[in-house]
This record gives sequence, C-alpha cells and structure tokens, in this order.
Amino acid sequence: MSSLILVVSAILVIFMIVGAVVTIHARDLLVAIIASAIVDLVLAVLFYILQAPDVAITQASIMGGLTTAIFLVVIKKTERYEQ
Amino acid sequence: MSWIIAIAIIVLGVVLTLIRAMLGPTAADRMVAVDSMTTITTALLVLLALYFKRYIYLDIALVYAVLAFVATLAVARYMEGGL
Amino acid sequence: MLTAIGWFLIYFGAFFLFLGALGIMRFPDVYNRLQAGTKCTTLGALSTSIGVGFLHPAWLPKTFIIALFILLTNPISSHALGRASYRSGVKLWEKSVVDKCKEFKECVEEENE
Amino acid sequence: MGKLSRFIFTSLVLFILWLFLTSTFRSQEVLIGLIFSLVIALFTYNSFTEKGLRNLSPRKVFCAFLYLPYFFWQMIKANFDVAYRVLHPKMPIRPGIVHVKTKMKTDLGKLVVANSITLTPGTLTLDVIDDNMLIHWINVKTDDVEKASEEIPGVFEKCLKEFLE
Repeated sequence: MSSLILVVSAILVIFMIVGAVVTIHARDLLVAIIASAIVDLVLAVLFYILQAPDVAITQASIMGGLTTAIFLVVIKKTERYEQ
Repeated sequence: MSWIIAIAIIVLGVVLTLIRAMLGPTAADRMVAVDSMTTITTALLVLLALYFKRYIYLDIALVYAVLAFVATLAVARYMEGGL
Repeated sequence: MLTAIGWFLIYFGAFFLFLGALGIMRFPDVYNRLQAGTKCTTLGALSTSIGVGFLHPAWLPKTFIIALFILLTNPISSHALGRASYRSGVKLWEKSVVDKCKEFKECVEEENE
Repeated sequence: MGKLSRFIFTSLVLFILWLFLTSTFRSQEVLIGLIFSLVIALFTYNSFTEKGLRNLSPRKVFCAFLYLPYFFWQMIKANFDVAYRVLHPKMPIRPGIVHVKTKMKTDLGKLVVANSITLTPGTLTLDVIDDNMLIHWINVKTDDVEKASEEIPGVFEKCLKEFLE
C-alpha cells in the first residue's frame, strides 16, 4: 500500500519542479506569483504525506495564503511586466 | 484495492488541473485552474486522513480550504484593479 | 450498510472531481472552464467528505463542517474570478451567441482607461 | 431590532460552530467555547446579522428545510448536465452572457440567489449591479430579459421569498 503513496509523492515532486521553472522564466509577474503559489500548495500536500501535520498547516497558511497576498501588494506598488 | 482506485482517480484530476495551470494562455486561466486544484486537493486530504487513520489530519484540510480561498480572492481583487 | 453508502459517496465524488478537471482541460475559454470547475468540484468535494464521515462515524461533525465551508466559499470565489476576468478584458470565445454585458458601463469601465 | 437579540443570535451560531469543530461534550471545552463565543459576538454582532432572533421563527426554519432538498436535486442535475457536455466528443455548448432582473431587495437575499444560480444547471453569476444580474449561460435559449428572468432565478425566488424577506 505504501507504494501508492510513493507514486503520488513522485508525481507531486515533478509538478513542483515544473512550477519552479515556470516561476523563474515568466515575464508576466502575476503568472510567476500564481506558479509560486502552486509550488507552496503542493509542498503543503507533500508535508502532509510525510506525516508532519503541524508543518503542513503552517506551510498552507503562511506561504499559500499570506505570501501570495503580500507579493500582490508589491507588484501593485511597482509594475506588472518585467523589462 | 478500492483505496487505490479512489485515490488514483482524484490524483489524475489534480494532474489535469496542474497541466492547465502550467500552459493556460492568460493569467485568469491559470487562476481558475489553481482554484479548482485546491478544492480537489481538499477532498484528497480528507480521503488520505481516513487512509492514515489520524483525526488531526482533518484540520489541515480545513485550513487548506480557508487559506486558498483568501489567495483566490486576493488575485481577483488585483485583476480588477482594486487591492 | 453505512460502509456501503460511504463507499458509494466517495466514488460518486471522485468521478465528478475527475470530470471537473477534464472540463477544465477541454473547454475553450475562461468562463466555460469556470462553470465546469465550480459545479463539479463543489459537488465532488462535498460528497467525498460526507462519505468519509459515513465510513468513520466519529468524524462526521468535522467532515460536515468542511463540506459546509466548501459549499459556502466556492461559489463566492468563482464569482469573484469571473467578474475580475471580465473587467480586466478577457475576451469571450469567438462562437459565443450574445454579450449583454457591454450595455453596462460598470463592466467596461476598466477597458477604457 | 434590538441589540440584545442580535447579540444572542451571533453567539448562538458561534457556539454551535464550536461544538461541531471540537465534537466533544467535556465540561471544560464547552465552558471555554461559551466564553469565547460570547466575547467574539460582542465585537462582531454589528456586522454579522441584521434581524437577530427573528431568523429563527418556525416558519422560516420550515421553509429552509423545504428549500434544501430542492437545491441539492438541482445541483445533482447540474453535474450530470456538465458531465454530458464534457464527455460528448463535439462539446455541444452555445455560451453567452444574458441579463436578468431579480426581485430580492436585501443583500442576504441577493447573495443566496447568486450562489444558488452559480451551482445550478448551466449558469454562472458574473456580476450583480443593484437588481440587475449578468449571467453566463452555457446553452443560451433566449436573450430576452423577461423570459430569461422567468427561466433562471424565477424558480428559486418562489421558494426563497418565504424565508428571506
């Protein structure tokens, strides 16, 4: 049964890597923020699967919710498209 | 065996929304995909809590649903020019 | 008996969650994707969490709270996303039939600036 | 409506939510939940409710229990509708945005009607301006305001008018 969990976490790790690459290469900074939010949310699921529920709660709340909002305030104050 | 089928169907759904989030043409497409991904992942977390047989894991699903809602609302407010 | 109902609800929900994801892949523009994403994932997550509650009856109150929260917040977030994407100028699909939204000046205010 | 009744209604809702979240009846947890729900209700009752205990009159509760099964039936029908459109190879969709008028006056009524429209077959609320609603319809049958108002929110307003206004 634990091989099922192994396969699930392998798929999630692959998508985390793809999301990180999209975050680095995007010209539109809103897209970069959304991709980094995907990385954070998937990382919370990964912590959950590795049986660390307190770390998963902190990751989902701080990184998934608050950091996204703070980054949005930052690109609202500066500019959306990278030169 | 029945566990494998149920979890595999839901993980397939997560993978499809993540693909749409990676290649969506506009930022709105990506955000719609991320919003659906968080709801699907909440269901996956509830199911995995029963698989691991830990009551505390349900709290993570609750926090995940609440905080992802905050991130979605923040991105929507940014896109219509508010915030 | 409770176990059978629980498994039925879990498979029902998983099937609709998969259909919602498939709709997000296949539909042509933002608004149609929003339709599939909202309806299917709301019913799917609701039915899956209630099904888990039936399989393990001591957990039923908390899964009920999770289901209630999803039922309340999911339509609001999809409404906010739809309004934001219309006001930020995302076009409709080219085979769309009618667009009454142009008659209201609140909707197209953002495009003129 | 009196401030006391609004305060009591808010703390009652918060306390029931606490009981569901902890799902025990040990005396310490119930006591601490009661104290915190009273304190939080003291700060938030002003923006939480407008009608107070009048929300709990027997007729309204009865109408709400009549409304819920109908709503869930509509939701299941909506999901099979979406399933048909997704699985069909040619995708029989005919999308468009139509304009309807709602009869609800209060903010809570508009919220419930908009959420119900979003979860029922083929429709999605895009914007609410006063009493005009702009609705994205996946299979447009008519673009006339009167007929669309009969078709989409009319079925809910008959039930909802009883327990929200």
